[in-house]
Amino acid sequence: MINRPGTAEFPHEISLTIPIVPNIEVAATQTAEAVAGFMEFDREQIDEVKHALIEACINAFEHSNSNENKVYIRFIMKHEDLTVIIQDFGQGFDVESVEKPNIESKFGNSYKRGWGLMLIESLMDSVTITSSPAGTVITMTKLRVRSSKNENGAKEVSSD
Amino acid sequence: MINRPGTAEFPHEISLTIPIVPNIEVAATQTAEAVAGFMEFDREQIDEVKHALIEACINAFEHSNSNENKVYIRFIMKHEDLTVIIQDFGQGFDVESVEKPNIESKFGNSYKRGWGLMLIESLMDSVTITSSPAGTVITMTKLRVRSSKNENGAKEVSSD
Amino acid sequence: MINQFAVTMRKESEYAVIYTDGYINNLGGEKIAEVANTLIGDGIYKLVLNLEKSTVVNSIGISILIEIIEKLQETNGKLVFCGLTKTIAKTFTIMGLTQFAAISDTEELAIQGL
Amino acid sequence: MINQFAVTMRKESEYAVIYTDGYINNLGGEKIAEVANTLIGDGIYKLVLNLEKSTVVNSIGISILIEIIEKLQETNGKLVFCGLTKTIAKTFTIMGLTQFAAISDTEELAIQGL
Ligand SMILES: Nc1ncnc2c1ncn2[C@@H]1O[C@H](COP(=O)(O)OP(=O)(O)O)[C@@H](O)[C@H]1O
Ligand SMILES: Nc1ncnc2c1ncn2[C@@H]1O[C@H](COP(=O)(O)OP(=O)(O)O)[C@@H](O)[C@H]1O
Repeated sequence: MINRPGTAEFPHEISLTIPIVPNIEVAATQTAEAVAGFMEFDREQIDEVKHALIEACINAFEHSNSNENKVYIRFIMKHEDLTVIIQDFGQGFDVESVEKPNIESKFGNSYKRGWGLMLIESLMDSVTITSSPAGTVITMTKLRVRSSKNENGAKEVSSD
Repeated sequence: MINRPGTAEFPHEISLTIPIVPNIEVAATQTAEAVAGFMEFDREQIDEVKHALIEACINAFEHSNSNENKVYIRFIMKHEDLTVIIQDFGQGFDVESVEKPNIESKFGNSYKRGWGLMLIESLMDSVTITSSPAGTVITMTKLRVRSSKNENGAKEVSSD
Repeated sequence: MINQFAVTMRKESEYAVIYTDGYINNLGGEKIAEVANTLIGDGIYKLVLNLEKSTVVNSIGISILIEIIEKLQETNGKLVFCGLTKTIAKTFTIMGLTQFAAISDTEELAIQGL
Repeated sequence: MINQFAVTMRKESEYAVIYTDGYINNLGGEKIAEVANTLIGDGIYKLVLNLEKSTVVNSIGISILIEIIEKLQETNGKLVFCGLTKTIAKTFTIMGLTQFAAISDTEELAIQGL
């Protein structure tokens, strides 16, 4: 419905604030599921947004050391894409110094972690990360690449 | 998990702001579903919260005449209950003057509407409505009445 | 997904079963009413409304269902619901709708109850 | 619901199939590792991990899966995944995990591939 011209004004924004509590990121993914479904993204696109959002949330949970214990999420729906912005007011980190993980080097190494940011970048179409001692903001966008069939208003059958 | 003593601090609050757009209330219910599921409410409790939330949202959509076109929702999770607060900064209404609907009088009457507030009150355990020309706030609470079996930590099997 | 609502129906000589799939809001209610009105126009006054695939409704949608029941009353017709979630059944009961349209557990029982 | 995760398994003489149900986060990953470690301790070095009922994972959970693969390598064992959503399969591929643990479409194919 959202993609039919003239039916509504754009962009639309939904904002969600969650406390830092184990597993609550799943509540955020449910909101993402609804938002992406509202935009008529297909199952795979929805799952990719959900997974990227989970990684951004658990990073804020684990690493931000935020005093207020909150993560701020905004979903910005446009005709062409969905942007999800995840923000914490924690300690931040040096984005440049994060090494790209490599599977070979994980074997024989007790540190198997370090995949979150790389997955976010791979699962979304564009990602920018800004971080400072005042906190971290991840802005990630998923394009709404729709086949011409769907552009014509035909309903998409997506498995659930 | 949330109901096991010592696992997390209470209360937890999730806040969600949605634009006034047809059908977006379903996104809010998805968040409600996750929150109520997180609290281990059963299927029926979850559905009741979802339906009450839908009614509060569509009232704000239809009647608030809000300039900023937004509805603010807060989910406050406590050990004993879930409170959902739905707020708009619209024109408000005179709560006292709303008549309780009656099915008999709807037949033969072209006005079949007027069920929303009554359903909210019936589906939730306690509801307060405050409204003024500055806007409307509905505060509605669902108790977490759990059977003794569940109190003991046994997993509840709820159909989906 | 969220925006999709579908109605289908199965028409027999004396009655019809209407199946919904999705959120019954104003648009969903109107789609059901369209199908019901066509059936009533065709002289079918006994309807089963199977909501098995509709787990979410709103009061605007339900008020359109009341219109359908009213139309059926004018022709001595009957509507029976089946496939309701516990919460939708509770909602219809709270509203008093069940005085005018029964709820059956299964489609077979609903048809028998027409 | 959200907080529930379950692992079950089916043990044959030469291999075992581990079934997960729910969100594979740190806790989910640890539960899988527990079962895998017990099997490895029992001399079963060929494992199928059927994730059909897990549609959501996080990278902490996956890093625990890497630990399991590492343990199996030490004993010349093998792990094959099946029942993955497209997104989970894509995630494993992006990470390069598929070089060390294959993905099969069905459980039967996974067992054949051990
Ligand atoms: N929101 C954040 N606040 C502070 N530091 C962060 C945040 N997100 C990521 N980081 C830093 O970036 C590193 C890499 O993150 P990631 O790739 O997700 O891997 P992992 O979380 O497994 O370490 C983290 O170890 C942490 O030091
Ligand atoms: N958020 C709101 N802002 C302004 N008026 C409201 C709001 N919610 C309810 N109302 C008023 O209360 C009346 C009754 O609402 P309700 O019981 O939900 O029935 P309906 O929405 O079908 O009219 C509405 O018609 C409207 O006048």
